[in-house]
Amino acid sequence: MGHFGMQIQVRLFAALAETAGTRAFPLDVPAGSDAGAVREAVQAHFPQLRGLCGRAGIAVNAEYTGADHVVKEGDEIALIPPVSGG
Amino acid sequence: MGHFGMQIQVRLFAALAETAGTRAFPLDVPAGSDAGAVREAVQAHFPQLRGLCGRAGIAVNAEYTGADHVVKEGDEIALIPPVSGG
Amino acid sequence: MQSGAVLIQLTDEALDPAPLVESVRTDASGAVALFYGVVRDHNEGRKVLYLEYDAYRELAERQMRLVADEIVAAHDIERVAIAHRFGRLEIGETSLLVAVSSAHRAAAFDACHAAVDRIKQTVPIWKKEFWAEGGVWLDGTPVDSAGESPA
Amino acid sequence: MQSGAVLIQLTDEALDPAPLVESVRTDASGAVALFYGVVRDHNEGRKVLYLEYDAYRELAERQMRLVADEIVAAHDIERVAIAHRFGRLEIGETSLLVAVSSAHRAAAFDACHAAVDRIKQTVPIWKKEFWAEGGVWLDGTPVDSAGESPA
Repeated sequence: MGHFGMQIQVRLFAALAETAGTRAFPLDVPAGSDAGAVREAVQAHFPQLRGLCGRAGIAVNAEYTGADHVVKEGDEIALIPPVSGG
Repeated sequence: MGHFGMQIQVRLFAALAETAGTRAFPLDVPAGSDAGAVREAVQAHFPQLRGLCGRAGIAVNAEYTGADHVVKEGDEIALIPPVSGG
Repeated sequence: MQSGAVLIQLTDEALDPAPLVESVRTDASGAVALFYGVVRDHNEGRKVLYLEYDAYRELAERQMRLVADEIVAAHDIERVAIAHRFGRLEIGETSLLVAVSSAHRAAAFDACHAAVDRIKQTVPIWKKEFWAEGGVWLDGTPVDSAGESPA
Repeated sequence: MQSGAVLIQLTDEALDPAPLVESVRTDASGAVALFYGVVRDHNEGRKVLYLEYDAYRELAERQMRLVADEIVAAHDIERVAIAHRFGRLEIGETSLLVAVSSAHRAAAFDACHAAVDRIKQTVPIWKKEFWAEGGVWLDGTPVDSAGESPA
């Protein structure tokens, strides 16, 4: 942390959660990161997610958003694999 | 009945029954009558049904049939106003 | 082949959807579409107080079964159940239930809709509408065609 | 105008259709279409033993409400209620219920079908299929479009 970093909360679901072995964890990312950069950082942290993250959408604070959405300290960033409810 | 007549059972429903004041009655018709002739005989018996019988279908023994279906002694002939269930 | 019409009911008591749904569902079902026909408080600009349904019971039951068999034959579905009520029905009460099971949802929706249409066209049931000032038997679909097509 | 979404439920307990139907029906309703998504015993040629549903609960509830509002805005209907279950579901159990009320049946059927399609495309819920030899999270619809279109 400090001037150049911030902590956000990451949430994973379904195949992403199972493959990573966790559903939620804090992650330090550079200040000013957008959601797409967070998705990259998650893949750097869990290389086994590389294949799965490509088609994952992103939600910030429980709202769908684009990869260019700039995140803030404390935001909750969820990676959303292709949905299959119903 | 004799050689030239037979008795059938007539059933009426909905507006027909209400207008005639009855839901079921026996009727004597000539032997060899078809269902259309029975419908005519019902209208002769209850002139107030004239306007309503025009669009009425016919069922004999609880099966839809055409006006040319020949009826037998004891058959149940129902006049079926346009249906409006559901 | 077993008939796809599993429950056909014509009654003057309140309709219960649970046994219909249970009767159509199989372990291969992925979807059940259930339709409720409900008595509403208006029709053609008039305030409706209640309805009274008349039915030719023997033929109506036979015809409901025919519709169910027809729908099973024409659609990629599993089973159809139909219940219709007669007698006096108050606003909000259910006059008709149609349940259709299928592996997939599109066929279930299509078949259920088609069954409701067919029931209204061919089953010998009639409704009389009552307002504050009186009532009238509603006009409907002549059954010539209904008499012809199932034969 | 009052929201047409009257009951939105995401739960790990068995779904009960009665409160959904009661919540959508008004005295102006002539039709209620109710859809059941049911766990079936096969998928793509494989025998399925059970399913497990995962959900992003906060977003899923929000998204179910969005779908309901969207459907009310796009169709000539009255109200929409949606319930989705998560956790482990056995064969024959209900995973999804969608109820739609309308004065007339065609709109109720169309809107109910559209709502089910939309739920499957946009709500963050996932199913894992279990067979005798293992299991897999099913592939589904990427949510890029879902993320864009409601915004």
